[in-house]
Amino acid sequence: MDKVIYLDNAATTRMLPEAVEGMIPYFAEYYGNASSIYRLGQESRKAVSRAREIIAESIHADASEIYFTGSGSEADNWALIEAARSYASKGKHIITSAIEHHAVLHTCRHLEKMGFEITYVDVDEEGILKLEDLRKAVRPDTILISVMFANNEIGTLQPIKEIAAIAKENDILFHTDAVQAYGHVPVYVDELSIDMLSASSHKLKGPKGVGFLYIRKGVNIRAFIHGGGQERNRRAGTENVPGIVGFGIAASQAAACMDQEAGYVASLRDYLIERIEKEIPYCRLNGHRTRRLPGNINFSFSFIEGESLLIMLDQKGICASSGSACTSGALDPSHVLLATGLPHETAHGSLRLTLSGENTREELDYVVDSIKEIVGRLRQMSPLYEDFAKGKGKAYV
Amino acid sequence: MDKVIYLDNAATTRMLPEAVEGMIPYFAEYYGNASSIYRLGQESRKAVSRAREIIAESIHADASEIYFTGSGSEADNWALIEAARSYASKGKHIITSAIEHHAVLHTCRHLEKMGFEITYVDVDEEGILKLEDLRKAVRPDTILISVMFANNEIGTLQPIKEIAAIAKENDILFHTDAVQAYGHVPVYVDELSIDMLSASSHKLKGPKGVGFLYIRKGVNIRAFIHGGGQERNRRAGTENVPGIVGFGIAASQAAACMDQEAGYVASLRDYLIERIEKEIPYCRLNGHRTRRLPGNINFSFSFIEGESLLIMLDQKGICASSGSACTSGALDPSHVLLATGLPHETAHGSLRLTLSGENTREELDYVVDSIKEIVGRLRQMSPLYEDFAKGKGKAYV
Amino acid sequence: MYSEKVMDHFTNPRNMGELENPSSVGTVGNARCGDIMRIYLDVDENRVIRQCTFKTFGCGAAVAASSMATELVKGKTVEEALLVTNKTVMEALDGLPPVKVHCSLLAEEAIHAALWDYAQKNNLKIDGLQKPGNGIHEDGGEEY
Amino acid sequence: MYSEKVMDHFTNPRNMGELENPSSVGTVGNARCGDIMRIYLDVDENRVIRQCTFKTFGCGAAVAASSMATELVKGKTVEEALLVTNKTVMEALDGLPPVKVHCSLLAEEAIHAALWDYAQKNNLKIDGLQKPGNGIHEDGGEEY
Ligand SMILES: Cc1ncc(COP(=O)(O)O)c(C=O)c1O
Ligand SMILES: Cc1ncc(COP(=O)(O)O)c(C=O)c1O
Repeated sequence: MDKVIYLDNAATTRMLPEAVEGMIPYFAEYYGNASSIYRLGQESRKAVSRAREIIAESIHADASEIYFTGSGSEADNWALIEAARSYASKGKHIITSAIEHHAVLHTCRHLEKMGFEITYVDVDEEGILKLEDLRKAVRPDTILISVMFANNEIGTLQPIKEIAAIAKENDILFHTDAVQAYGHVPVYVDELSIDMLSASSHKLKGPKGVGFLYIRKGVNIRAFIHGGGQERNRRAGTENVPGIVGFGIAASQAAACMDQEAGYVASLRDYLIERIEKEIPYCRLNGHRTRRLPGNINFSFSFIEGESLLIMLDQKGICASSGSACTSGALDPSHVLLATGLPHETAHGSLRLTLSGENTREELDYVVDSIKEIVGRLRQMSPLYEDFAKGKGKAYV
Repeated sequence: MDKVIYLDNAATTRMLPEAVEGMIPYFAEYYGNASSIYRLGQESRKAVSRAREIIAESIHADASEIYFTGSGSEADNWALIEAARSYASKGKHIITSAIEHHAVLHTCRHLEKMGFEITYVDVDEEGILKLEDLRKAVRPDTILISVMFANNEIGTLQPIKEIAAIAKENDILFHTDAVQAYGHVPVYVDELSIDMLSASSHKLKGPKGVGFLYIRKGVNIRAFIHGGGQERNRRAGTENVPGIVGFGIAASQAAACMDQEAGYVASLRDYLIERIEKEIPYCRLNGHRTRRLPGNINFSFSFIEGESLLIMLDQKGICASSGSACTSGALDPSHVLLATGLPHETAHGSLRLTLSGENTREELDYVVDSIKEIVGRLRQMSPLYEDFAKGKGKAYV
Repeated sequence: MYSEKVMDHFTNPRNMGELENPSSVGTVGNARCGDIMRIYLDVDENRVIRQCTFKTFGCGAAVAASSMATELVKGKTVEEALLVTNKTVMEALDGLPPVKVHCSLLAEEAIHAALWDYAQKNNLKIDGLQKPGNGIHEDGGEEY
Repeated sequence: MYSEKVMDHFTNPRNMGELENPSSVGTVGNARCGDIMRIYLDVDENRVIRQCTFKTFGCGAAVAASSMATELVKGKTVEEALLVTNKTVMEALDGLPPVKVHCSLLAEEAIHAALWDYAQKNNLKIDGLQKPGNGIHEDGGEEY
């Protein structure tokens, strides 16, 4: 692989070398099953406990409230499906936002088929949940509110404290999908009154295939994956010891460097936003200008389509995405951008750049120059731009 | 860690060094999201495809029928829960065996709570499913038969072909939990008419935290974990690329060496069984003598309790287990041994030794000597043995 | 994901641009769906397509399909051009991923739309040519 | 999983074995549940426990709890021995895992059963001593 400029850290991250190093002994040396009785298994068990404690501390929770899963998606599915099942006797109404990740949205569709009713609360133009609408959506039979901590496409940070307060006032369970936020911005379950929280290791330089669900003590949800007694009977399956160890190391590093890293990354972000806005006409910054993840940049460019832009960037060694990772290549325009009021035509032409502390200003200069050139080229190719130039169309943004 | 003699390969295995090596580049070099558009992501996608093809070939399936999961347990839960949901309109009756792994049994209990009716077909003294009982259990509203390929505790291989034939005759879906069998004995979905099959990587020297569900083309079950479009829309979550790569390498090696390895391991097994039976009184071999996994040995020793035996073996550097990994340490005696007719008191004193090709005859000699000594010591400590010696109790086995 | 041919036509599109005085123009697709193709034809008095160019808003496959389609119809008579189908385009591109097949259909329709425009302007009836639709195609997408 | 004290008492159990002519014997638990403890007492005329031994069928914690219990009651009067509770045993072992707490209860009961047998045989009434039950304890197990 030639050298690449990796700007898709919201899709997944390059693993922290220390996390890789830390995992390796658990593959073929301390490979024991963490549930077994002999000392080899105890090594695994201890390693899992250590990781659990690191992670618990990082969100101000107790270790007994952390349940490891096989992914962020599993954590989201678990939280929603089992909360619905456990609290169904109280009611069958759930509230979420219109801009959730598919791991939440598609699970909601599934719950709809199972007889639950879901209200999808709108966001404003900058992607922030309309708190007034949320308040109005609450009903006596509402059992769960699930709103993401930070959006994966546009990086908008939600007013979690206010949302949690509304849930609490009404005695409703509150879940947040913190897959994009955890490890990047402070996420404290007690200070924010969060009842359940999902996270995924590979978004913070840990290994793929491991996540966790935080479940506050007293929240009565059952297992989603049934079987052995692992994870205190709440999540069956032989513990993925190396994965959990790697996650722990990545989480510990993320917590230790958060302030410094977030500051640096946000300064790169703002530099990039400034240059793009100054140098490329007919573009729009999606999401909130300041209440956004430090590493997230999302622009729409009128008259061009996202995939073409991505391929051309790739040809210049730049890894970027359009919307979320799993929808790039798909045909639908981003539901998130549509929810912020962008017309379909512009939603097709969005570019997400998500930074890490490994990026440099020099890289970003090259990136802006490349985007400028490519956007120009694609507009030359675009019948929409031709119409616009002839006064027959509009720019939308 | 001092050198250990590892005889708990049914709980988990030491990873194949080639599989570890093969995974490493995917942590921090080819770390791209497999669903992304740029070339870095394509490397991941290609690696996942290769693993999928290897695995498909190893069970005589098509690559499009393999769905990677986060564990064997997830695959079992998926198969059962979603088959139940998808076929509920046809009926609500499911048949399984009394000796399934908890990943199946506890999922069945969960389905019972959801309104499904489960018949647990009995096994004979050697742990083989009673085919006549199975036939009788079939009803017009039976939608699924799930019987494990090989038992995790006693290693008994089930008459899968006959079971599948009964399912087929009656137009019932057939799932098999092949977590213990896959990679150790031939498992061919077409020859055996299997509709769905679960497997787990770490049971065959692959990494923990990855498994797969085979779903025959045309079997109409939906996603269990909802979200992104990964795994052809059937299993959401960012692909665990390194885990899948490691699984592929382990699977390929297992397929290539199966005959040779199984022959060697079975010869060790039979040697160990012979010595124990000859040298330790009041013991019983659990499971079928020949229709069993090449590496499985399971004995009950009257008058003693399993955990004590395991700890003493551990003190001699021998890793073994009593029943399944996730129940060692738990208080219940094995449901599998009870199902084969063992009384509770003897079910508590069982020892499972599960071999790999890395074990040697010299190791096993040391193991038998150790077991002999420890069983003797524990019997000296046992009030049950005292009573028996005084003619007041019985040996049960 | 894309064949080398697709990548080549995407990276170095043939016949891209507007024609000065086209004999006809056809535009299909719509921006809501993320694909718009516009084909310009320059047809001589013997009904031979002397030049054919395109402009496309769309994904890599859409651009490549447009480029390939212009290559395929150039030099053909309008009747021959009508025989250039989405399959012809797909094959010439060494295939397209399943989710991108609709791009080749769009290319076929863009050609037809331009031919229709030519027929209209010249009061011709071309056997087998129909009025173009809106160019929106639903596609299977999910595989199971 | 187990403390060093537990491992020590399991590996080198104190006072293990049968007494030749015991003053009394108590057996509790049952094999179905996986634990049986038998305590032998040798009590002198001043009601002082001169010797106390055990035999146990059970897990590591059960063996260690039995061993520790015999150590704790040795040298005590029967009245004092009655004050040795499962908590005393647990503490002396530096704790037990939650799922193993029942083993210390069983040890307490085994002592009580042997004391009861002694009282019966000698026609004594010991204040606070009750007829032993069947020694079966359900235990919480699952943590949530
Ligand atoms: C027969 C059987 N099924 C299912 C499982 C569950 O597999 P995993 O622990 O990988 O989830 C196991 C092993 O634990 C097993 O032996
Ligand atoms: C907000 C959000 N939620 C959930 C997920 C799912 O996480 P994973 O892919 O680890 O299952 C992602 C990322 O893909 C995400 O960005």
